[in-house]
Amino acid sequence: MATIQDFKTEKPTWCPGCGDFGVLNAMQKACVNLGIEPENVAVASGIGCSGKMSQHMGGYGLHALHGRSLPNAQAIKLANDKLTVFAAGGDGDGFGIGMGHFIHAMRRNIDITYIVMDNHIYGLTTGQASPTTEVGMKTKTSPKGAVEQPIAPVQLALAQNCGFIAQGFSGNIKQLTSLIEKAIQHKGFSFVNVFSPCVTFNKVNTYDFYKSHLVNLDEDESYDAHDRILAMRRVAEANNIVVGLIYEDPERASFESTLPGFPETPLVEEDLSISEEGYEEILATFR
Amino acid sequence: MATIQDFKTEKPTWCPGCGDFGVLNAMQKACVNLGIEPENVAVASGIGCSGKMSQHMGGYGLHALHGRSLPNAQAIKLANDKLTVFAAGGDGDGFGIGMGHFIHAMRRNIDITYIVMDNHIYGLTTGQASPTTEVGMKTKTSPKGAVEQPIAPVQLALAQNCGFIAQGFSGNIKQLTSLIEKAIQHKGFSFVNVFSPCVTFNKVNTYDFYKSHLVNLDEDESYDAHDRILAMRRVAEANNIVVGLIYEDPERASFESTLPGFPETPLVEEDLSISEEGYEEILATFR
Amino acid sequence: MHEQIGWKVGGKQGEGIDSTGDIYAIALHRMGYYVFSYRHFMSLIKGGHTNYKIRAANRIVRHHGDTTHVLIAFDQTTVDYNWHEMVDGGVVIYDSTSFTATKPDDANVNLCGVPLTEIAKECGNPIMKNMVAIGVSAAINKFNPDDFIPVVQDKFGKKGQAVVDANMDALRRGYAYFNENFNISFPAPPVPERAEGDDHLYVSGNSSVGFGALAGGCRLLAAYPITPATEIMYWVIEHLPKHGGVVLQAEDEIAAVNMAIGANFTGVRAMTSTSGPGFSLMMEALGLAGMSETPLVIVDVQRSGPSTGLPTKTEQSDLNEAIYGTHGEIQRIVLTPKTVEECFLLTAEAFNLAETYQCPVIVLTDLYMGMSYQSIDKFPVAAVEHRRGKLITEQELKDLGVYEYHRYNPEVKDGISPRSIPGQKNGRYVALGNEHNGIGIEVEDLETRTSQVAKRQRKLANFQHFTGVSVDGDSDAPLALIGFGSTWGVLEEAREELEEQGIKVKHIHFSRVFPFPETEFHAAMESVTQGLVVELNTTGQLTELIHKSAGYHGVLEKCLKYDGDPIGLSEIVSAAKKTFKVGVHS
Amino acid sequence: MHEQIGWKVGGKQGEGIDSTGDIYAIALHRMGYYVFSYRHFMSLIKGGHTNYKIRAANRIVRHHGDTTHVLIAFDQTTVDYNWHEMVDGGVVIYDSTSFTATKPDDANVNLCGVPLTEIAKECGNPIMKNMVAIGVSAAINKFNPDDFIPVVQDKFGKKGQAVVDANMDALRRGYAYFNENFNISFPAPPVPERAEGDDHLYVSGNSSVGFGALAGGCRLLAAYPITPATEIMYWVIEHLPKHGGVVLQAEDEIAAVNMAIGANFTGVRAMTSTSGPGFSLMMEALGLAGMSETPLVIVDVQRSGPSTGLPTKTEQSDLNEAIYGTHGEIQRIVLTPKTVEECFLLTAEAFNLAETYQCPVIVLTDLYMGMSYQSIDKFPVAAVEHRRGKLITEQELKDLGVYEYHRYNPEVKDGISPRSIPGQKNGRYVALGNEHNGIGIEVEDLETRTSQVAKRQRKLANFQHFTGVSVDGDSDAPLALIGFGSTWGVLEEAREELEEQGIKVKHIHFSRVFPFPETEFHAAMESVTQGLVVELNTTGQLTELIHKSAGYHGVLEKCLKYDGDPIGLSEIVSAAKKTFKVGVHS
Ligand SMILES: Cc1ncc(C[n+]2csc(CCOP(=O)(O)OP(=O)(O)O)c2C)c(N)n1
Ligand SMILES: Cc1ncc(C[n+]2csc(CCOP(=O)(O)OP(=O)(O)O)c2C)c(N)n1
Ligand code: SF4
Ligand code: SF4
Ligand SMILES: [Mg+2]
Ligand SMILES: [Mg+2]
Repeated sequence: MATIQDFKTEKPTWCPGCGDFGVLNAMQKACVNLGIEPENVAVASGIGCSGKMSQHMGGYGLHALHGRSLPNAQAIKLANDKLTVFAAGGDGDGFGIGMGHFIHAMRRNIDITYIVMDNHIYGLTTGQASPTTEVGMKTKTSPKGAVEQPIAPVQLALAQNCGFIAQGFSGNIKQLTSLIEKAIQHKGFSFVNVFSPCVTFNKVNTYDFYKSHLVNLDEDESYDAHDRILAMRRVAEANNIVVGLIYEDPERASFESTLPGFPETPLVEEDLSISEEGYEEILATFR
Repeated sequence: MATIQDFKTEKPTWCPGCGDFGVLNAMQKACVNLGIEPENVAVASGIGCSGKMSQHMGGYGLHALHGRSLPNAQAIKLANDKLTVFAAGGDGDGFGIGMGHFIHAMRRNIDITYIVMDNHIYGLTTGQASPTTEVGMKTKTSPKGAVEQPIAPVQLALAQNCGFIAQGFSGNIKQLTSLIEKAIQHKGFSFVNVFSPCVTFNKVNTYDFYKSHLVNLDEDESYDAHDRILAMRRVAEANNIVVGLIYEDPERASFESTLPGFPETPLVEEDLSISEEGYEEILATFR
Repeated sequence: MHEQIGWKVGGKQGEGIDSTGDIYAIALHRMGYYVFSYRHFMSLIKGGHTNYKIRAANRIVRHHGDTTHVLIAFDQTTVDYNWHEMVDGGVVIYDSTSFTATKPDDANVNLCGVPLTEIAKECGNPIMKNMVAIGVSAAINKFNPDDFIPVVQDKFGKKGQAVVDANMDALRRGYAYFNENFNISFPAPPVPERAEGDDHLYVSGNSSVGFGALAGGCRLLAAYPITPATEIMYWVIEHLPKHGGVVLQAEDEIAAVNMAIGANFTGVRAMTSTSGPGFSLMMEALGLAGMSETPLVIVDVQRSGPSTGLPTKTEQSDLNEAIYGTHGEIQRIVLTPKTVEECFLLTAEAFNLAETYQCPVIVLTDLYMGMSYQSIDKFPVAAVEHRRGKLITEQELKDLGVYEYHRYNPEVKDGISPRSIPGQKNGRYVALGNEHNGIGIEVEDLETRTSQVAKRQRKLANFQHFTGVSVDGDSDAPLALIGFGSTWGVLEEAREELEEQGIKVKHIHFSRVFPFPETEFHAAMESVTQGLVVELNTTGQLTELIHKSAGYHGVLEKCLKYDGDPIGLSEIVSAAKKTFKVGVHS
Repeated sequence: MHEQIGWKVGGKQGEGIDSTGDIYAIALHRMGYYVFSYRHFMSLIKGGHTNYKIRAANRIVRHHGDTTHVLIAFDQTTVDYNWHEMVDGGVVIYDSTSFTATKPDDANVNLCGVPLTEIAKECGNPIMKNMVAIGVSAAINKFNPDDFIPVVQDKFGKKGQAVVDANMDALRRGYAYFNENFNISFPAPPVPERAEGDDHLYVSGNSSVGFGALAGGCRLLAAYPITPATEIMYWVIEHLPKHGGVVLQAEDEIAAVNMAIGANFTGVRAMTSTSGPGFSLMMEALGLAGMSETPLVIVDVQRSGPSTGLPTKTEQSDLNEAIYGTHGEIQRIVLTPKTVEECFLLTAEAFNLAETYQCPVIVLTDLYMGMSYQSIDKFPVAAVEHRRGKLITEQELKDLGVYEYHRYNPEVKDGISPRSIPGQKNGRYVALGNEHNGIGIEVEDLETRTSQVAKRQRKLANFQHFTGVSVDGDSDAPLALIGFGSTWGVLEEAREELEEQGIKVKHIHFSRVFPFPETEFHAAMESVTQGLVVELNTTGQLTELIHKSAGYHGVLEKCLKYDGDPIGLSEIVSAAKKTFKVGVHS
């Protein structure tokens, strides 16, 4: 059985106090708790501070292009469905340049887990407005305050009927670990948005901010995470500042389970050759 | 005052019976009804049968790239806010390759009208599955039936708090015209999704199909188009097959009205030169 | 008796022109002829002129031919548009039920009205005018109507025997009508003998690419529809799942290529297929594959550009982007198959090259190659190999121990370090687009940077592969026709014709343009004092590539075509005669 | 006394290295020196070695210099990393409060421990160790501490006079401490005289590009953040709105470039700025601008590639993509400004070219040019023109009447047909990426296609513009240093040094690479028997472009650098001496 140590690699280069440490920690713990071996984990990540996740999380990494971790991750899973596959990245990466892939990954519903480190800022490029930057916040590209309404990732996920939606906070690693565990276990696309403070460039959405504003749905016994419209209302009312399991549809069938002819054997284990009969069958179609 | 004739150009090359004729007609009528002159209209469109809208609708046209009409249209409006600006395209164009721009145009909220001719198929490329193709429908790229859940454009628009959301049907030009008029009048980004049957490649979502399934919200007195979550519930319950004004937030401020320093004069009328003092002020920053 | 016949049907899009052509072409193919067919169509669904040209011969042909003996015209536009290519004494059949054709000029061409629609109506459905036309054609080409039964059966069988019978009836009536009313014929040549061991297959470049991918071990295709590449998707969707593969229709081309990268990273041979606009969208990912040394195969079925251009027309104008596209510098291989057999073989081979050199491989075909169907003797299936390149084994990893495997070991002599595959214990690394150290961690020091650049550059430094330059004709010839990709067939015919006219010319053809086959090309050019580079683009991209890589300024002339139509034999021959300024025996 | 001083501060990222450098650099600039500064930094936010080099001289300098007289080291890494560039007798100041520096080798360099942090603490805050270091530096360079008051005031003024005073106190204490404890100095040269009418400005390539855009009439910038181009956005966000302009932060680079196209279509001069990865994403839109003949300006601030590469390092490796990127073939212009003054002027001029030729114009700079700050005498503001190219007037449209205006009239002799602007009556047309007729309707016939291709090709057929090739040095020289873009300054110094050593060499430099300035280049090369092309990339992209466009195979050697650092004077000089194999006077 793997331990946390097995999921550790080089020392992360994040700023001390960066929320991404917590996310890394929770991902590692979730894998350990579920008995997953590091060689069976693959992380595809985009570009950003958060994008360095694939370097810092043990397991195979594909540190890909800005905004494109989801296409990579989906194909990794199809190529070898024995792997536990994460896509990981930032709010700019996932909700800016990568928005189209996000919505389409939800409809396609391949069994991967998408973790967004949502710090409401472009960290790695040193502090520009991101798609989730709040109206009025001053950043290097909005020196007089941002004017565009922020992206509402959880509401979009609900609208597109994503089968598993959770939101976590780097400051609560225990809850985050459990959410990621559930996400991994969900059979289909799972989305975990994490409030992961950027201590260097975002002086508004800080640990303290979240500690004093977050509503924890996991602690609300009356909350039913299986009613999509109810979830929408609740999230909207809390102005998105909620954590917990927001929505789950355990019945929603994954792409792999519905695609006609999806192979039993992982693609990576298929024989590359075609049998004589296989060739003959194909050639017949050309005659 | 311009007449319908002034908005007519070459004979459209769409198949006889194509729903896009109805959309063109409604756009022309809406402009005429609102007293808009053709030279003050600009249509940016993507690639697809629907993308030919910029060629067929009188007024200036930018027949742009597949999926990119929204970036074009938003900039056209900023460049000259005296123009009435449409973005137009298909479901593949807008909800496939163009999805990211769609979500971001809603958050940015520039005062343009986006019209999608949603035929649930790729028409121009002769019948592949589109992002709104229904599960189970057979197309050239889903010969055994589509497996991916369709995009829910109206629900996504509601989730992202788009300020004006309507859905129309090519088979009801009167209603569609009125929806487009309202969309043009809305100060901010307006979205009109139109069920526009492809008579050649989609034998499921036909005129008859819509005639027998559509729920008309405009005829429902009890419906309140100002409650976002209610709208979400209603649309979801009807499995998206509704027409009418779905949601409007007349208070939502447009990008132009909130961007600090947005000029009074249209950009296109600005002087290209900088005054002596202007130069001096800039040079001072370099000393 | 003719060695070959040129047949064409034309009309409005949506009028059934394609299926008429298909039936005639497949019937002739099944009779045993070598058929080559080319569809002319437009980027709209209904209306607009379309035509379907068939050339049938008693030897293999790799071009649809410049001339037409029989033209079936469903409207006057078809007559006007195609008149110029009618042979002397050729015959135009027009549907006299719907219009009366007029001659555009006084060329010696027979204009024969046949009430195609009326006859079809008599058989029960005006839609069968196409079958009547086929019957008329069969009469002119002196075929036996019964020879069409199998094709008609195949085509309409699933609609019931009555439909089959009605269609055959229409065909026979057309046949009879023509024989009764006219006395013109262009008898087809005798059916050629089939050589021992030869098959007889009717294939397109797109289906050959699909088949090549499958045979080459591709098990995942991610693609976004685009003319003229979508047919590759169709072929693969039909066949790949039977062999354990998966096809993904991506939300856009950026997703498609990144999916292909993801699967290749995971050890599965994967590709994407597209055309120009989609290819341009893949430029960033191309760089990722290059930098992360991840195998990747991209097929670009070129169409007429730039931008949306002429989406249903052919061109060879993405060569520059294939060679130079993406910011910064990566290792890549660009193949340009010159026949449908090479479409098959080089696509299969692309996966070997991609895995051997751990870099992207681009296969450039074009609309003409991709969408034209032609009869061939066989696919080179026996030549397909699976060479997976350097893959580290479980045992090697075990021996190394934890954290000791260096995926990007810059010291490997040939620049190619063994890959591990996710799931392998101790094989952990990060594939990435940042500059990196041996295990794939971003580092920025000068030594790592220069050693990794040098490592990657070594990979293709002495590249050798059977693709490259082919030389046909007299090896001492002082004159050369030079081309790449799909023009091989027509250039071969041009060479033969020029030789027949006494002009000593060889034909140098690239089936790989990058790495530029420098040595072979110099060797091929040794005897050459003048070369004519024939390319379907406006700037002479191959010519410029040759100038850059090998010189020959002042030696090369260009014959460029970029109107969207495939180049004709006579265009090449006349350009050659003008360029080569040699005394012509006549 | 020295003609110039090299000063550097280094430490961990996030430690205030940048602000230390900024204060020293701006102070020296304000004193009247010509300053050039270069920041070495990494693609992570905290930790990692960073340093800030300042060269200050009594004449204009366009390079940060190879050598350092004074190094302020906040850690041992800084000592190790920068040791090799210390001059003989140079001085390394290290923070003895936090570590004891050791010499990497026995070079004659003074290692002086100063308790920077401790002194800072005495002033009230350890963070002021940077100000102490500046004081020490001022002592070594023999400046008057009072000369720093204005800069310190500027920097800390808004935090209150107490903070200003504390910082000046720290500076003075550092100054005093050094003078009391050490007796080493590198006095700065006398401040140069300022010529009549000269200003004294401290600018970067990025701010110059932003300023050039504004001056050139750009009124809309759409961009997506990316190092090293984001500073252009910052500059423009600060200044454009004051002049009636708008800045859009796009959701990605594809949106950004398509926004720029939309605005240009509407008659507003608009651009986008990016770096390699973003530039690759713009390839499809580049083709749209070309095909629809819509003006477009793209600034690509190159960084070290391929893929994500080394995002904070410099390179000149996007030349190929700028020239060849996008599928199919379009007309385009590629400018490569060689100085910050040209960054200003050529960006402004790019809009004139884009509108005059109705095509995309790409301005290629790089991280080194873009992010380095330097003192210059003035911007060529008087040289800025606004030439809008052919725009049809309301009156002309009125005279034409409805539906008579042909935006894409293929008959125009120079290939450039007048544009109308949305809002103009009777000016209706469709701008599009499909092949089209005169009014912008998709058509596919051969005549339209060929006439429109020919129209577009005529536009740049006889392109003439003041950008092109510059020649410095002896016009008869048989040897040439050849480069493009940002390397002009260091190549000029190299030429001077080689000349001093008695080597007759000229310096040929491209400020435009496409259309290739063929005639001028041939003229420049007339006397040349051997050329050394100096480029910051791995394959020699400029060399290959020259081979393709002008020949000179066998005449050109390459000096390539691609480790991410800017090229040094000595690297060029030694490569030149090796290549030119001439007897050197020594
Ligand atoms: C195509 C492309 N555009 C832009 C960039 C520059 N870039 C790198 S990271 C980044 C944004 C990072 O923000 P986010 O995704 O929120 O991640 P964070 O650093 O905040 O974790 C950008 C714009 C890039 N690498 N590639
Ligand atoms: C980048 C790019 N990819 C693919 C295409 C090919 N293409 C043209 S139209 C189209 C889809 C059209 O579908 P839709 O947007 O629904 O429009 P419709 O024809 O149904 O109106 C595609 C895939 C293209 N032109 N550009
Ligand atoms: S800049 Fe922000 S997001 Fe990036 S590592 Fe530092 S704290 Fe984290
Ligand atoms: S193919 Fe469909 S969408 Fe296209 S024109 Fe015909 S009916 Fe309309
Ligand atoms: Mg972020
Ligand atoms: Mg559609």
